Amino acid sequence: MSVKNYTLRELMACVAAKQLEDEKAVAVGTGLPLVATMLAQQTHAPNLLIIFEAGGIAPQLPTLPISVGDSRTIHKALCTTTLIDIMDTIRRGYVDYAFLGGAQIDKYGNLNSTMIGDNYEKPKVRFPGSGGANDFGSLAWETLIIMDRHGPRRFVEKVDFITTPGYLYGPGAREEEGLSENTGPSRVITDLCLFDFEPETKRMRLIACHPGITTEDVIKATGFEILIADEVGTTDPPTKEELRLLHEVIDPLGFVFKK
Amino acid sequence: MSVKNYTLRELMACVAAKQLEDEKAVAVGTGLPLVATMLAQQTHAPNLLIIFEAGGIAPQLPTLPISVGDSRTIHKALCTTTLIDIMDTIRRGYVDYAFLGGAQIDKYGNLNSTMIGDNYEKPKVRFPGSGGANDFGSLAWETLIIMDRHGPRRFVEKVDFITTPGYLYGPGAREEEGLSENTGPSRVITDLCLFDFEPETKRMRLIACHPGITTEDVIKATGFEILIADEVGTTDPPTKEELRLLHEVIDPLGFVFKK
Amino acid sequence: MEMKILKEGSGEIFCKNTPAEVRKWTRENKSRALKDKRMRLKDAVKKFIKDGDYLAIGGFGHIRVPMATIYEIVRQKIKDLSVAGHTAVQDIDVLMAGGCVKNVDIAYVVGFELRGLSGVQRRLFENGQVKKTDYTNGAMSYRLRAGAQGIPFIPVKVMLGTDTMMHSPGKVVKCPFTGEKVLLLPSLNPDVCIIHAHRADMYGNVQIDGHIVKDDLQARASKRVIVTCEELVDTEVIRADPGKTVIPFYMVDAVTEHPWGSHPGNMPYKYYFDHEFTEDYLAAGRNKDPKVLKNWLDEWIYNINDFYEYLEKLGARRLYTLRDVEFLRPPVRGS
Amino acid sequence: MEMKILKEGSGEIFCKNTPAEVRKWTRENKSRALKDKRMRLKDAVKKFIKDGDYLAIGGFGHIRVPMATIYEIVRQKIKDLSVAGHTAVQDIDVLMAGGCVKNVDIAYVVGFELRGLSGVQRRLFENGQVKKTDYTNGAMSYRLRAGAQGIPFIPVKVMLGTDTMMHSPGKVVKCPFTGEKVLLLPSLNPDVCIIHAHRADMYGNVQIDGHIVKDDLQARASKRVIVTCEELVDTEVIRADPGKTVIPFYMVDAVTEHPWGSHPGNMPYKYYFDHEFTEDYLAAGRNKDPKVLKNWLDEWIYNINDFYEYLEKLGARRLYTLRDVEFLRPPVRGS
Repeated sequence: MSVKNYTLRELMACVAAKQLEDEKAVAVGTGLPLVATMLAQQTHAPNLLIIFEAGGIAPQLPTLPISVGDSRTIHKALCTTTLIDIMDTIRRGYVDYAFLGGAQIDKYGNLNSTMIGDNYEKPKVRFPGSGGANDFGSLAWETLIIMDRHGPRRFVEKVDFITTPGYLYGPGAREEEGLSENTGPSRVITDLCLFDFEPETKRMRLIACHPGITTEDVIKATGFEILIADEVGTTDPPTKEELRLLHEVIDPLGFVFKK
Repeated sequence: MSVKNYTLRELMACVAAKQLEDEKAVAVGTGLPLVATMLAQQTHAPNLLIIFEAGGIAPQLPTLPISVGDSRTIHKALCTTTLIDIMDTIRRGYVDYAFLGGAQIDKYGNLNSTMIGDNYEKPKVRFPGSGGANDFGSLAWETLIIMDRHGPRRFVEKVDFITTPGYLYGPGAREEEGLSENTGPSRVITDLCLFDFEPETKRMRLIACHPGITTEDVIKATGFEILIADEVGTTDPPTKEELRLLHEVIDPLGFVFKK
Repeated sequence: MEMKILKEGSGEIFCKNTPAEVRKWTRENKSRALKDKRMRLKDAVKKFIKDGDYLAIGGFGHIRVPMATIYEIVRQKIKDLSVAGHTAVQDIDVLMAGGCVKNVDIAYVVGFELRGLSGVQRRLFENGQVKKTDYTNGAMSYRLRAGAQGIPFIPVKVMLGTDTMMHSPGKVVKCPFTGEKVLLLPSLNPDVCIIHAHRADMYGNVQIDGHIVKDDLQARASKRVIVTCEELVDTEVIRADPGKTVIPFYMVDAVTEHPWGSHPGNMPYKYYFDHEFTEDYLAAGRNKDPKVLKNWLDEWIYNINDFYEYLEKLGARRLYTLRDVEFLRPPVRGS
Repeated sequence: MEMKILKEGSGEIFCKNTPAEVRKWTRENKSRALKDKRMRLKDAVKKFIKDGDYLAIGGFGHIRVPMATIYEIVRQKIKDLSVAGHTAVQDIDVLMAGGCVKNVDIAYVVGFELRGLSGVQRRLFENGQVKKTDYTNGAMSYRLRAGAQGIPFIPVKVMLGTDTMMHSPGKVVKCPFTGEKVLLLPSLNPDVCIIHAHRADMYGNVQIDGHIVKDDLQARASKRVIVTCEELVDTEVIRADPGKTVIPFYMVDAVTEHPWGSHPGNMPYKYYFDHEFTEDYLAAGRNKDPKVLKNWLDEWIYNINDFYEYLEKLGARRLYTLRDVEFLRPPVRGS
C-alpha cells in the first residue's frame, strides 16, 4: 500500500471525524473513536455535543482521556452525572451517534466484543464483553463503527457472539426483537475503506476506498459478500492541519498514535 | 370532658410522641404528626432520624415547617434529595414509622383521604387524595395514625375509599395483595384514646383512654365494633416541660396549636 | 411461561405519549447545540404550551413552584390542560381557577396542607367538571422515572390492595423471577414541564439548591421544558460546579430570569412563603360569590402585563421581608 | 390478559438476594442512629465481607476505584466472591489474581481499555475456572436501580436480539400498555459494596465530586457499604452542603480515611492515573511465569501490613507528581 505522510490510523481518524455532523450529539468511549470525535469538534463540528458513558456531559477536553471516565472526560463539563442517566438520555432520543468497535463484525453490522470460539464456558479468547457497547448500539440513533486490521478473521460471515446488535438477521429484525425503530449501524470505517448499509437489505456496502486501495482489496479482506455502491469513491487523505491537530492538540502524549 | 391545663391536641401530640423509639427512622408530613415527632426528638428520642417526603433527610429543624417540603425540612440537613429517593429508601426497609392521618378509618386501619360519597365521578367531598400516604403506609414498617374528632362519621365500618392500606380485609390480606410482610398500622391516636391492632385479627383494639374518658365513651364514638384490651390504661397527661416545648420551641407561631 | 394480569384498575391514562414516540419526537425537535434560549416568558408559554397539553409542574406544593409561568399560562387562557397533580397546591389551584384544566392525575391536590381545602378545586371535582385519575406521589414519580428511562411501564410496590389502585390504570402481575406480586404502572412523558430553579445559563443548564423533589425526572421525561430561574448566570459558573447541574441544556427549550418566581411559594435559601397572600387567595376561592375570585384573578393576573408588574404591586419591602423569614431573622425593613 | 414470556436467556443469577429479603434484613441489621463508624479498613473488611459474598465495586474502570479496600480483601484471602463487573479493570483483576473470585457478572472486565487485555482474567475465564453471566453496563445499572427501588425486576430496552441477552437471565415480554417488547432483568442487591469517595463524616455521610457513575445506586441496593475517603470531615461540612451527599449515613457500615485510596486509579480533582504502576502490574499478570505475578502480589499486598505501607513504598514524590498530572501542570517535585 502506498501511503504517504500519514498512517492508516490517522486516515481512519480523519474519515471517521467527517461522519459526525455539527450540532449533533455523540456518545463515545476512548481510543480512535474519541480522537475522531475531538478532531470533528476541532474542525467542522465545533458545536458537537460529547457525552461519556461514565457521566461526563459536554466537557472542554483539554487532551485525550485515556480511560472512558477519567478526569479529562469531566474537565469543565456542563454536567457530571451517572452512567444510568447517560443511558436514559440515549434512550430518550438525545444522542445521534454512538461510536463503537469490536473484535468481529458481520455483514449486518453485528459486533462481537465478547469471545472467540464456540464454547461460551471455555472460549478460545475472552474479550471484555459489552461494556456500554450494546447499550449504545441499541439506543443511539446511528452507530458508527471503527474496525482496524480489516481482514477475513474480523469481517466474518457469522460472528461468534453477537455482543452488540447491528441489523441482527436482516431488515426489520431490530424492530421485531424490540429495539427502537430507525436505529442501527450507519457507517463502518476500516483501515481499507468506508462502508454504509444498503437501505433495503441492511447489508454492508462499500462506498469508498482509502487512497491506494481497490475494491478487489476490500473484497479479498472481507469474509462475507459485500455490496458495492454504484460509484465507489476515494476517501480524502488527512490534511496537514488535521495531522497537526491529531498530534499536537488531541494526542500529544501518543496514546493512540504511538510515537 | 374534664381536661385541665392542656388541650386535647396537646395531649394527642404527647401520646403520639411516646410511640416513637429512639434510634429509629420516621417519615412524616406536617401538622400534628410532625409536632409529635419533634417533641419525641426533644425528649426521649434525640437520635430519631426524620425523613421528609420531598427530600429532606435529618435536618436540624429550627421551628415547625408549615409545608411538607418547606425550607425548614432541609435546614442543615445531612442530605437533600428527591421524592423518589425517599420512597425507595422506605421501600428498602430503612424507615420504621410512617405518621399518617385521614378523613375516615375502619377497624382494619384502612384510611380514606380521597373522597366522601359513593360516586367517584361526583363525590360529596373531594379530599386531596393519597399524596405520599399510600406510599408511606405501603412501604414503612409501622404506620402510626393520628385522628382527631373521634366520632362515628370518621370511625366507620367501611371507608368510602381505601386511599391507604391498613390491614385491608383482615389477617394476611396485605401479603395476599402484594404488600410487604410485617407491615401495617400499629397505633391509632385519637382525641379520646389510644388503639393498637390485635395481632390475630388485625382489628383495632382499645389499649388506653385519655384522662377522663371511659371505654363507653370510645365505644359510642366509634362506628364499628372495637376490641378492648384486658387492661385498658390511661394515657399520661402532658407534663409542664412537654407543654413548654410544644409552645415555645416547636410551634411558637401557633400553626398547629392556634393561639 | 406467562405473567397473568391478576387485577387491574379502571383509571384513564390522560397522557397519551409513549416513550417510543417521545424518543422519535426528540430526535426531530430538540437541539443538541448550545443555543441561546433566553426569551420572554410570554413568548415561551405561547411557543411551547398548547391547548390540550399534558403539563408537569416543578417543585412541591408551595416550594420552588414556577408561579410566574403558572400566572402566564392563566393570562394566555390556555385550555384543556391535563396536569400532573404530584403534590400540587396553589399552582394547580390557580390554573383551575383560570379555567385551564380538563384532567388531573391526582396524587395530592385540593388541599392547601395545614390551611385546609380549596374551594375552587372542590367545586370542579365534586361536580365532575374536571376529570381525574388517582395515584400516589410515589406512583407519579415512578411513572416519571419510567418516562425518563424510556420504558413503557414500571413495577412498583405501592397502591396494592387499595381503591387508589382500582382507580388508577395499574395492573397487578407476579414477578417472573421471584413470584411476588407487583403493580405495573404506565410511564409518564408529559408534553411540557415547567420548572423554577435557583440558577441557569442561557443555554438551559439548570442548577437547583436543596431538595430536587422530582424536577430531575420531570425534565428527563417531558418533551418540552420551560425554565424560570432566580438568577441567570454565565456558563462558566455552571462549568465550575457541573455536579450541581440537575438538568443539562439539551432538555431545555426556554430560559427566563424571574427573581421571586416562586412567590407566594417558598424558594429554599432565598425567601419563605407569603402566608398572607396565600390565605387571601384561598379565601377568594372559597367565597360563594364567584366575583371575589374573579376580582382576585383580574387584579393579580389578567389586568397586569407580566410578572414584573406583579412584583411591583407586592412591593420591595414585602418581598424582602420574606427573605428575612427564610433566614429566621427578625424582619427589619426601613431606614 | 397475559404477558407471555417470548424468549429468555440462560444466564445464571449469581446474586441470590431479593429486595423483599434485603428489606427485612435491613430492618434488623442497619442502624438508623448517628453512630461513629470509623474503623480500620482491616477490621471493616473482616467484619463485613464474608467468603461467598456478592461484591459491587465503586467508581468506573480506573476511576475512583476503592483500591485500598481491594488490596485488603486480597490480603485477607477472602474466597469465592461473586463480583459485579460493571466496568471493572484493575480492581477486579487484582481480586482475581489473588484468587478471591468465583463468579462474575460481566459487563466489562478482562480489558484494560487502551492498554489491552489482562493475562490473569483471560486464563481464568478461558479455562472456565471463574464462572460468568453476560450483561451490559446499562443492564447492570438498571439491575441496581431495581435493587435500590426494592422491586424484583425492571424492564429495559437494551440487550434485545443479541447473544448478550441469551447469556443473561433476561426475559422478553410485551408491555401490557403499549404492546412493545421489553426485556425484564432481575434486580441486583449485592451483599456488600465498597466505595472510595472524596469526603465523608464519621457517621458515613458520603460526598463525591464529579461524576457519580453508579455509586449512588450501588449503595442503595447493597446490604453493606464500606467507604474509604480521601478526607474525613466534620459533620458540619456535610450539613453545609447537603445536596452533595450522595450516600446518607444509615446506608454505610464503615468509614476509613485513606488518602490516595484509588491509586493507581484516577481520583478526579485529586490525582491522575499512575500509568507505570498499572503497566507493571499488567505485565506481571501477562507473564507466563506465574512467579512474576506472585512476586508482585507479595511485594504490594501480602508482605505489607496495610495501605499506608503501600503509600510509603510509592513515596511522596511519586504520589504528588500524580497530582500535577491531574491538574495538567508540569510536575516540579524537588527543592
